[in-house]
Amino acid sequence: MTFTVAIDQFEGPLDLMLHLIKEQELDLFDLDISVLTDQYLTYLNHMEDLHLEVASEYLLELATLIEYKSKKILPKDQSLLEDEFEEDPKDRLVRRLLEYQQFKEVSEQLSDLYHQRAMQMSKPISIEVDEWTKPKTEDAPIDGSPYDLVKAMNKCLRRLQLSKPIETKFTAKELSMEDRSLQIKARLRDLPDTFSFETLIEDCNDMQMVIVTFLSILDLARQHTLVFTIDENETIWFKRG
Amino acid sequence: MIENLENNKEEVIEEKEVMLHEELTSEQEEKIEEAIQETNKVEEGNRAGTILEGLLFIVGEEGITLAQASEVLGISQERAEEEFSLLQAAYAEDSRGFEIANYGGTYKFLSKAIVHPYAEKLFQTTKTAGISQAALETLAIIAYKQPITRVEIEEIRGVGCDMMLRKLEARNLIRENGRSDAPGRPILYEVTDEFMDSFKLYSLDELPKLPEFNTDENSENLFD
Amino acid sequence: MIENLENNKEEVIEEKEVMLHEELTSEQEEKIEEAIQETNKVEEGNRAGTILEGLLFIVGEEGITLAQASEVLGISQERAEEEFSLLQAAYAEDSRGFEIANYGGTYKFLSKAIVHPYAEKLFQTTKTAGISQAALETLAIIAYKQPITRVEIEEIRGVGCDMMLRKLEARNLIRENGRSDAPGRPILYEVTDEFMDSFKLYSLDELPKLPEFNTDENSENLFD
Repeated sequence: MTFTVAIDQFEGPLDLMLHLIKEQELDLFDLDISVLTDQYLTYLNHMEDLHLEVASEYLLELATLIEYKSKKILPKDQSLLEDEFEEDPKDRLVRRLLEYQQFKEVSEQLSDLYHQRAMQMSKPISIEVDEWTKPKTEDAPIDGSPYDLVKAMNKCLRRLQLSKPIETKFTAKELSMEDRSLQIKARLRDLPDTFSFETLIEDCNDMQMVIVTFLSILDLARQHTLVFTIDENETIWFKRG
Repeated sequence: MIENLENNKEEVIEEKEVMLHEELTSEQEEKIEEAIQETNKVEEGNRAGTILEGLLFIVGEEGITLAQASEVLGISQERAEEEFSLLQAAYAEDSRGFEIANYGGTYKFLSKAIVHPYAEKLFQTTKTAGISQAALETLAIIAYKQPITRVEIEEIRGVGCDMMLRKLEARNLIRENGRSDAPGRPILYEVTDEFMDSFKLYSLDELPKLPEFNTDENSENLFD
Repeated sequence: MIENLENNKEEVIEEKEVMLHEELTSEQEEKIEEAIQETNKVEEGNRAGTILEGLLFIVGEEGITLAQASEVLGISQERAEEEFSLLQAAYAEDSRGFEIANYGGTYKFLSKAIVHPYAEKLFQTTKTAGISQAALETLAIIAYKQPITRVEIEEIRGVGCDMMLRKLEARNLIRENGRSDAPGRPILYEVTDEFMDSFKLYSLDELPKLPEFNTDENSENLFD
């Protein structure tokens, strides 16, 4: 069989086992550990063949699985004896899988909440607060956390970002259709008798300006300042009207 | 106390006038004056609401608790809560660009989701910092099981999580809180107010319910 | 530009229909659609006012300029100015705890004077980490960017920090470590073990990642 999910897509051995159980349609409440162990081992071998690193945690759980599998084929009286002293390893594994599955599921819901919250922003505490706060004496030990540093750094970065003009072409975006029409009219003098749309948009540095140019041309065509034809290659050609 | 005064203000004034005739000691008079002034302090033109609104703006992401608000304004916590509710309702309007959230008992202004794409453009930031599945699982385990030790978390996740715990601590999503009585007295972890804020929780009771697993035969479809 | 589009929208639509008969390429059609949609974008239900209000809050005391507002929202500066005026009038009401100031085309929320005595009371009772905001910012920049020169720190903070660096050095939170190859061979600063201890860091790798800021080519590596 082929394994389509790479090991780095799993959060750990339990995650991998849950995946295999689902894929093999095993019954978690009547778990066939032998099948699971074989699948698990085959998967790990496959990953090693692909030269993907298999973390020690996966091998540790493999050891547990194999230990259980080997115990199962031991004489019954001995296994009975051991069962009196410790939880049945199979029950324990199933309990762990169930518990892990629970947290995996709620973490999906938490993820939704996290992303909703991430869409909402706040502002840093106002700077005037510095005047009102009475900091402890200069020599007092600092009881800080890395988080204080992140917040301070973010504050600097926000400020820095806002102090810089937005790096886009204001001139281009501010350009109105009227202004663009005037520009085009001015350029008409220097253009050959027939010219393409591409020639007209040579001086555009973003899509917005292309659109303004296009709309201006529509306007100029309506006023018969320009006439246009479209050739078989769908190139738009213009002539003075 | 102020609330009672509020209700009894007129009564007090009447009382005072009556009592004046009965020759009050100057000490008694002073007390009554004080009480009346106290009552007026934040009442005029609903100054309490105005001041809370201003404070909410100043504190920004730090937020303000009911206890702080009541302390600073000299009003009861119930009264402060009412004022916050009124403000909250006003900002909840669709036309407003930010609103008042109360996660983990701290009130704070937060911009509405509709503003986010424009803020991204303004700050020229790429998408907000995400959170990994591993971090979410670890946080979930701590939130539901706290206080909990590292070994207990690792037992549930099946993987080591020493580095993850440090990262979450650095992000102020979890904190150490004492030590367990278990051998070696390992550190106990719990989630922080910042966690509550990051996951829009007012209290841990609001955490989504853990799915229950019935160990009977009709739970086969668990993994579908 | 969008405003002009708005005015000419109907005309454009008419034009478009005329031209459809003259066989427009689908690409051309798309462009027109886009332009029309752009025009509608922030118009519905006065979203522009709502978004500006939200942005004003997020930028806090740094403020936002007319140019930034018009750029981010894709509206004309005149339109942005109108929206700001409307907001300004609404916040000028006595009952509001903060107002909108406009200094030289930069709009910002400012708390009203009535709030200040209460804010003072709030922050006098609040415990601080034993360090001023200015010191914290300088330390954060050094921790994230070390080794770093004074000039580089000042570029990020936007203010001089000569005195601050000396104070931090005296408190043993930062130290000099060699010199940069830049002209003048300025001193390079880095944080100390004492700093790590004060902020409960095992290593600087544990500092949480900052949200990514897209920066222009001059400062490309600044926020890595």
